[in-house]
Amino acid sequence: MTPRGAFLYRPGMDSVRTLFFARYRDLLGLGEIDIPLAAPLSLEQFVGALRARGEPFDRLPRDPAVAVNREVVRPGSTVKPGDEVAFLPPVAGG
Amino acid sequence: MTPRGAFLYRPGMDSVRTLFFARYRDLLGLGEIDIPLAAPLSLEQFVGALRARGEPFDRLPRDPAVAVNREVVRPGSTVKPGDEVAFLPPVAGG
Amino acid sequence: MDQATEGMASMIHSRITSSPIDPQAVLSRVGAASDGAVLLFLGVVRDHADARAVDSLEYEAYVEMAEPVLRELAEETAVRLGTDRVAVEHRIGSLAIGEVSVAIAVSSPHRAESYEASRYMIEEIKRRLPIWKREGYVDGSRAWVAGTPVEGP
Amino acid sequence: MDQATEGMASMIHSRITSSPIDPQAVLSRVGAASDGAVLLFLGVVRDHADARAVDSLEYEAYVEMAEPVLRELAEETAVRLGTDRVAVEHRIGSLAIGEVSVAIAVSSPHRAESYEASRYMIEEIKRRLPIWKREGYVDGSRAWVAGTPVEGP
Repeated sequence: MTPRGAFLYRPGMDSVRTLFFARYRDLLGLGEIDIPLAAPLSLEQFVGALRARGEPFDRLPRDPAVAVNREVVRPGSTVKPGDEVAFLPPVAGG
Repeated sequence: MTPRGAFLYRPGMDSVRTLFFARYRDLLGLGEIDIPLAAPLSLEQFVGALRARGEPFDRLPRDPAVAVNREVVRPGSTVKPGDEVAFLPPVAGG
Repeated sequence: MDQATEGMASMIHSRITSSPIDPQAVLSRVGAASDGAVLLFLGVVRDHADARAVDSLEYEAYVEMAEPVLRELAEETAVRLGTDRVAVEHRIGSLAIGEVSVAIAVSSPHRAESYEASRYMIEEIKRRLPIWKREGYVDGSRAWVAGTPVEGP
Repeated sequence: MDQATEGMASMIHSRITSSPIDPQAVLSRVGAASDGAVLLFLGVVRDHADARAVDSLEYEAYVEMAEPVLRELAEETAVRLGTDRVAVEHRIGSLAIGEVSVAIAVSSPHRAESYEASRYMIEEIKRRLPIWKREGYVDGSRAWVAGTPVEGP
């Protein structure tokens, strides 16, 4: 499968477009923020750094479901400058 | 369950309305015949007597699926004067 | 039939018809404010049977029996579904490729019951409904479809 | 995407939409002369969730991700179905009781594949599609539906 968000990678970018949906957006009072990032981090490091900013980000769960570039990723995945990271509460489509 | 063909019983009738469908109708070259019947018979006796009439009735299988008064019946059922008996080839609805 | 059964049966629809089936009309017979799932199954005349090219199909029914049997199947389906939102129509007579031979619509609060009940209905139709099918082949010949021995309730 | 995949994908339709879904239009996207079975599933807004009376529903999507995920699910469904006759639409935005939130139409030569593939699609939508649902209750309050942790392919 071709990574569907490959086109999102913008070389030279120094931040990560970070999205919060539904319950998380309500929890944080914000739907989107650009997080400065100079070098790749593991997903866990990225989430940890975000939560370490304190209110309201420390309201996020420690181990949330996350999509990187519009693909659900596993623990240990990498977040790079230019990526799009989305925090996904439990889904309820259908 | 109320026997759905109960209303078919016509006291005083001395025959059985006998129906042949699809392959059986083609096999016999006839779709319906009244068979004289003075007293109740078992289903097996009724089928045997019908086949014993010879051509074309002996082309029917010895142990066909049969509905009496529009209900599929089991071996050992009774056929009475006034009943409607239908010979049912394997079905293919849907 | 007692009162409760009569009430339960109020929305159930079943019909053997020699006119074309309108799937939208069958579908619109089901659904209720408490239903989250609706399922419509259509059986359609195919252009092939096994390896032979078919160009027409003829359905014959023992109508006087098929009508009450179809009604019975619809009522059994309603019990499994847990609602009375069941509508079924079976076509008889000559059908062309692509025409609908059977339409089954059901609806229920949750989807599992709709899938299960819809499948039950079509399987039971094939086991119990006194209907026969003759295929017409492109070479001009025709033959009764083998079918399965009819079963009671 | 190679040629074979492109050909296979030709009839597959998937869409996230904020306009009302037309079930008849979704249904009419499937069907072929070789198909004997057509199945249409509709998810509909119910007036109750568990024991609470609901009077409206709001679906939110991560649209840029939901569109390719829904397409992926439709392609997986086509593989299971054995045909490319798959059409799916998922509504987003505010919906009233009785409105269609999701429509799934499939068709195949035999019915077993249609039932199996249709059920697969709706179950996978609930597992993998990044869509969230907020219920509005008759008392004026509202709440996000609990949902299930999202999964990848």
